[in-house]
Amino acid sequence: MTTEILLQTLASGVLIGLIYALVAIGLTMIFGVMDIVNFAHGEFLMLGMYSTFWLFSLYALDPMITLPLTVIMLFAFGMLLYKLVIVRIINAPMLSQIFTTFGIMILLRGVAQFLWKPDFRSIENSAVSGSVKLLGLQLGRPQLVAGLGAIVVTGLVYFFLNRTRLGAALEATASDKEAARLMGIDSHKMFALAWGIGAACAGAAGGLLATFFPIFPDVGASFILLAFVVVNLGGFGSVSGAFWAGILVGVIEVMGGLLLGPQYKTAIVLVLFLAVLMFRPQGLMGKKA
Amino acid sequence: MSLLEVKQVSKRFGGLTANQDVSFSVDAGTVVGLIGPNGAGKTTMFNCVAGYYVPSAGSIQLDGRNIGGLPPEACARAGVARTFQVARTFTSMTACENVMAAAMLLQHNVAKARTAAMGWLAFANLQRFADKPAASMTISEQRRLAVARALAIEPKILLMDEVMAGLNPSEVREAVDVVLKIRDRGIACLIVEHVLEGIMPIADKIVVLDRGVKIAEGTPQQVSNDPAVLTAYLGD
Amino acid sequence: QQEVKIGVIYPLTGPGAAVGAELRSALELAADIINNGSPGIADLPFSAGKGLPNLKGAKIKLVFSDHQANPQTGASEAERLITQEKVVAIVGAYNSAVTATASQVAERAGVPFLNPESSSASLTQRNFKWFFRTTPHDDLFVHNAFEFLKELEAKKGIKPGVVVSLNENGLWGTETTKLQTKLAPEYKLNLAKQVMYPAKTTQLTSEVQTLKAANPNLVLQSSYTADAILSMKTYKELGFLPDMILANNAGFTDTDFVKTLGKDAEYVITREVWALDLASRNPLIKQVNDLFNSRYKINFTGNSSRTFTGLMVMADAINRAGSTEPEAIRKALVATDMPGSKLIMPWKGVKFDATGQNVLGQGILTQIVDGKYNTVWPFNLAARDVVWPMPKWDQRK
Amino acid sequence: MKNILLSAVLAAVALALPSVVDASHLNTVILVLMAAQLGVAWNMVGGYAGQVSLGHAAFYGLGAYTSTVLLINFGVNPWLGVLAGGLVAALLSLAFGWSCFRLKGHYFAMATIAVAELVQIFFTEWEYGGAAVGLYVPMDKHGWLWMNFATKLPYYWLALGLLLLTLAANWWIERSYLGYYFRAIKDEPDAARSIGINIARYKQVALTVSAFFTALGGSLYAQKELYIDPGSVLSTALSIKMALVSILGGVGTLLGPVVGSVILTSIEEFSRILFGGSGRGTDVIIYASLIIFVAVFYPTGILGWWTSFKERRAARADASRQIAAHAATAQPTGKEAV
Amino acid sequence: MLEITNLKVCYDDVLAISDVSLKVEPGKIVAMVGGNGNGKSTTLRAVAGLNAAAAGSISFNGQAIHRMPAHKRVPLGLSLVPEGRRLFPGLTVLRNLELGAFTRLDKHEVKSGIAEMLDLFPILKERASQLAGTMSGGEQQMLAIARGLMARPKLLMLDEPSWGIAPKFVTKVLDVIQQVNQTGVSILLVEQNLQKALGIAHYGYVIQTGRIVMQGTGQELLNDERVKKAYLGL
Ligand SMILES: Nc1ncnc2c1ncn2[C@@H]1O[C@H](COP(=O)(O)OP(=O)(O)OP(=O)(O)O)[C@@H](O)[C@H]1O
Ligand SMILES: Nc1ncnc2c1ncn2[C@@H]1O[C@H](COP(=O)(O)OP(=O)(O)OP(=O)(O)O)[C@@H](O)[C@H]1O
Ligand SMILES: CC(C)C[C@H](N)C(=O)O
Ligand SMILES: [Mg+2]
Ligand SMILES: [Mg+2]
Repeated sequence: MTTEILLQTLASGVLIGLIYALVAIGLTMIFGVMDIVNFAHGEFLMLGMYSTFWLFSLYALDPMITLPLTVIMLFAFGMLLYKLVIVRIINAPMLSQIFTTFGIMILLRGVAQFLWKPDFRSIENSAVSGSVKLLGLQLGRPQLVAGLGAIVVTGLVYFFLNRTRLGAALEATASDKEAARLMGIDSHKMFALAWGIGAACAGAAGGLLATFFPIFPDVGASFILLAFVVVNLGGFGSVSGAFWAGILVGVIEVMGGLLLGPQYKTAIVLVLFLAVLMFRPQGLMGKKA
Repeated sequence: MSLLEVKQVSKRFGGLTANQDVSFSVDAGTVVGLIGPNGAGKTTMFNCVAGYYVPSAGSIQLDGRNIGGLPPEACARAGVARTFQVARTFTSMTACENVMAAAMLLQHNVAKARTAAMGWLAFANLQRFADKPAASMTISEQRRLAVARALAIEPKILLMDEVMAGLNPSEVREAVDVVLKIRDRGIACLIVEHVLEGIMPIADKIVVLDRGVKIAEGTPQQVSNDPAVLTAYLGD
Repeated sequence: QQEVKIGVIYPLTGPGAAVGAELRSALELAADIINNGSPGIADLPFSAGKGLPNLKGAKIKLVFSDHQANPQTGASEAERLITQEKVVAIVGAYNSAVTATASQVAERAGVPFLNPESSSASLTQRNFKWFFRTTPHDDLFVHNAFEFLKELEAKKGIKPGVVVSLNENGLWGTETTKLQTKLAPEYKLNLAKQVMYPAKTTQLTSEVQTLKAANPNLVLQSSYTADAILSMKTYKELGFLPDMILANNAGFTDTDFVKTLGKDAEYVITREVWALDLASRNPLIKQVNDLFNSRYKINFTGNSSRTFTGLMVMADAINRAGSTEPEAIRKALVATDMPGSKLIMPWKGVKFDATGQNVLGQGILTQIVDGKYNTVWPFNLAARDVVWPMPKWDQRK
Repeated sequence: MKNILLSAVLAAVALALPSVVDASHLNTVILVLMAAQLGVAWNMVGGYAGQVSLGHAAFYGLGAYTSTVLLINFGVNPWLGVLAGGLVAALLSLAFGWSCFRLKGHYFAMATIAVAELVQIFFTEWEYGGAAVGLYVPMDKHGWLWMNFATKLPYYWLALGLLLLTLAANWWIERSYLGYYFRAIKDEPDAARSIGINIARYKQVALTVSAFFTALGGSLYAQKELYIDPGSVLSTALSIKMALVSILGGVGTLLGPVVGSVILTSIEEFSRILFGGSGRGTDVIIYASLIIFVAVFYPTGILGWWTSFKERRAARADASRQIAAHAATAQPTGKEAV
Repeated sequence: MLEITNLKVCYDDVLAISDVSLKVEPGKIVAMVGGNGNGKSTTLRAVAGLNAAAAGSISFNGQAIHRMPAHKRVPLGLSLVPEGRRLFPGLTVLRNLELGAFTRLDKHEVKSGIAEMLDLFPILKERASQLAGTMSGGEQQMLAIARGLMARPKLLMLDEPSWGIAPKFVTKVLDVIQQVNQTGVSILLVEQNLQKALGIAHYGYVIQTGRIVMQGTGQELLNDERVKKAYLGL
């Protein structure tokens, strides 16, 4: 095995890891603020992909142009979902919360199939197709752009949470919604915001992913397990944790697949994940319970 | 030898030392108060004795047996019972079942546990709630239930953290009576408390902590006249 | 007028739904032809549109059911179709795992089960009395592929060189891998590396790097749709291109494969059981496909054409039985001897052996050129010559 | 009295059922019973002890695989195989508990998914167990001795018997000290430790018993459907279904999973039967909408809702009585300025 | 300034307070006392908007507020230091204080407000960057009061501020309350330390099983025989 292949694989691992990170950030965000695990997160991703696809195929708008649009649409969708459904389960037991989002997951898949048929779609020849040589490595341009996008979005979310007033309010709501209301913070607005941002992150990931991944109603299923692992590994609710864990998982998956055999790549990630939790039950960067 | 011997116990959280070389003892069947300003390390000490923290240094012995560093359930089996600041009731159970769960430490037989539990409910004057869901009891009733539950493991010593906070003076008096009744059954009590009216009149001994260090120990009389205690805690 | 109910069990929702939709269309077309005829396609059985003549023109009625790619659901649906819908026979179920459980219910109930498109070899190794399969299975397909390579060398002097395989790690990919391992030495192939991967994967980087490291001339590949598309994109991204990709149907023959990848799908060779360009030898193929296309705006695929054929064979057997008695239908199926000229498949015909396997079936190989599947093997059926090696990524127009 | 009457009615229905429904409906009933049994088994650890496992398919699959591998490769009688499956699953539950029980809440739930996923990967690769190709249970040996039948009726009795056995075990646990310990651990783990409950040990007990019974369900599946592969007996969807059944009916109640199974299985079967053939995913949409509806509006499940409905009615009456009493005795009374 | 009339509040279906009427005049300290579980906290929570009023009305500076959501009452000048502190345990002391000023529009003055608080409670200064959740009970109580003051309220409601506080600090806390009051902030105080609370209160109410049963100036109530007997155990 040559160094070149190792480096090349490492680079690919980092790039796919960034996408995992982006999907996971939305998930961890919703969890952090509301303590709800969103099983439908992969479907948000799917919606982001379809939105990009339809804008591309109906209006010939390039995915790079429509990315902000997709992000806004998913943001609105997340808020709407909160207002229609999630708002009713804020105080429900964890189990019924899990099953509400689980139901939403199945529902969105069904609706996607109903509206758009189960066909596999994809976007060809977008502005970012092709690949580039960088430092002697061959990297897919869509992947590269997606990776950069993931870094930018993560940075924005991180900045928002840690440097803005609204971010502080979001964190306050996350830790005690009643106390937050006593500070004059509208907790429903904050929750809706969390769902909005969470969905928007998934939407961004979907928009970026659509340039190089097939689009179909069940596509979320491929990503959700890894997203869960990433969120868990990073620590539920930790945005920076999800970011680093995403990259870690991407790299481990790809390198592990290369060195130990691709059929075991998921197993390697899962074993690593369980091993980390043995020593840090709260995840790599999670706060102690 | 004393029932509970705390020797040179220290507990550090990262750089912060919450307890520093604290030693004291509790004799069987006595009431000992643990007081001190906020952040003095009382709750920390309490948690070390009850097994919720592992002391960074020092030893804790109950009846000559080392219990320092044992997990909470092992401490409970050794004879240390405790209450929590928030009542931590088993909300899916009735009052009686709450106490039965504790009584089962001594025998797994459900019928026998029920008999024992009814006894402790009567002791805490809660018989009428026996078959009511514990969640429906008021906060102060739940606190009393927690005492009954703690006693049901028939401990040698009962640890209570601020059980009298938020009680008005006449309620404090009732609580004091309960403590005395417990002591009269031969169970020692170690009480962390800021409500001095609740602890001073009944304590056989008071231990005062300040910034993690023991600054005084003695009868309530001695302690309340100790100048160090006055400046650090009681105020003038 | 009498109605003959046939149960059809397919993945109409869930992971297999995309294929399920195509199969459903093929079944509807077949039923419509049987019941209402197909003027102008005289050679097709039932083209007169009089229903089943031996049953006084009884029409067939399809009872659709959805197994969601879940074996237990497949079994329940079979049970329901038999006892409640009182179907006289069952056709299904695409996914081999579901075919396994659903046919088991039919076997116990004594109802004929015809399987047009599941490829797991094990299905006909169960000594079932009521199970019939019209399609060739993986064993034959792997033989076909290796036979092709052998002939290629013999006739055109093209040596396969270093061979690697990339197969999904489910039932199908695993069986295929095993067969390839077993047969490669017999065909004196240098099978340097066998890579398996989970079909639901999000990336194939490590797989492709592993292949690349072996520096192969030929990749044997078995993938479903999403992963087939993903693999092609990854090949291109990482600049990997062997001289030949010899794929194993499924994802590579899905309508969406060419639609999605466009020129990046070019020159892939895939095993098939059907191709439009075979029409020159068998006019039925084009005629029926035109009918299909005018109705559903898609062409047949290997899957939908096989399903179409399956229902035709079943209808033929019921007709010959002249009865809806299960045993009579079973006997008719056993006695089936349909000539290739009555099929839309490039097969010699349909005739079942003792295990219920059609022995006259055959696979072909097609190569994608100009967005179409062109038959390249068997050489006597070939519509084009094999393009070898594949042009490099950057040398395509 | 009411209970005896109810039991008598249920027993009569159970006995009469096979003679009034056809094989397909009987099959649906069997599915209901099997799902109920899994729900009851899951409920022991997920409901009573409050440890939300989303990885129970691992035990189910282990049960199915153990009995089948033993039967195929060693000709071991399925009755023994079923038992062996239960024991193997119980063994696995030790590793499962060891790796997951130090985690809490969502961390625990996610880790259980990971463990089950690993088990699935293992069976996908395990040559001896048929790998991804799966295993066929031979049909040649029939009858009660080989737990293999051409008709549905015996499976009905098997499923019913297994459900009753599991219910009985659950009933016994609920009433013994274990039931008290499980609920204490679920309600307030710290308080449970303070009264001497070794929560790690009792969580493990709950899991092991639950794993054992789940595995029995898995073996029954293998004997009924006669074909198993990793996708059908080890999938996460299956784990989720076990939990879902309990939640719909009411977690931590004896009969909740049974109620849940009746509801869920009916929704599942009927929405698919009525709309599945259309191929547009309508059945899935209906199924999902109903899950969301129940989860949102009956968060404690149907049984939970029913009991709390009755309790609240009683409490309301109680409270008004108390307030009236208070008002009468309160001293000093009336608003008066001093 | 605050006027509650015939207020009734339920938790689910259970009645918690049945009939509470009280008034807080501008610039005054008003104490509410009563035994455990009699509805003191519920009353304060209803004023803050955490519990809905089932009947009756609450008006603040002449404006009816009982239908307004909690977060909209804060900018009007209502601030509650809740029972059990309810800090944001995962955030630092400083961030907790900043959040206290969430609705304030005079952003630049918030900084000096924080400095003021740190002077008022020196213990908080020492621990400005510690996570609130790891502080001792008493330290947390100080922070809760300081956070409540950060909103610059016109009416500050305190629910058992001396809960868990060392005797020396109880006096200090009550001093702070009086100081705050002297700056013109009205106070509604719920406290079990009857003598001290009624000692500093201008006016007081006694609540029992969800209704106001007595009222008067702090001294009047302290001297009342029934109060002495029922609550002071004298
Ligand atoms: N888990 C922890 N991590 C870091 N510091 C801690 C932790 N627990 C307690 N401390 C610190 O240790 C010191 C002692 O705390 P402790 O809770 O024992 O005080 P206390 O005497 O019980 O005070 P109070 O009377 O206010 O309850 C405090 O300064 C507190 O901030
Ligand atoms: N969250 C709740 N759910 C149901 N009932 C409640 C809740 N909180 C309080 N109650 C009930 O409302 C009544 C009044 O409670 P409240 O907390 O207002 O009393 P309090 O006077 O503040 O008592 P304390 O001195 O214990 O703080 C009590 O009977 C209590 O049991
Ligand atoms: C088209 C195929 C390769 C899939 C096959 N029908 C199976 O699942 O067995
Ligand atoms: Mg403390
Ligand atoms: Mg209160």
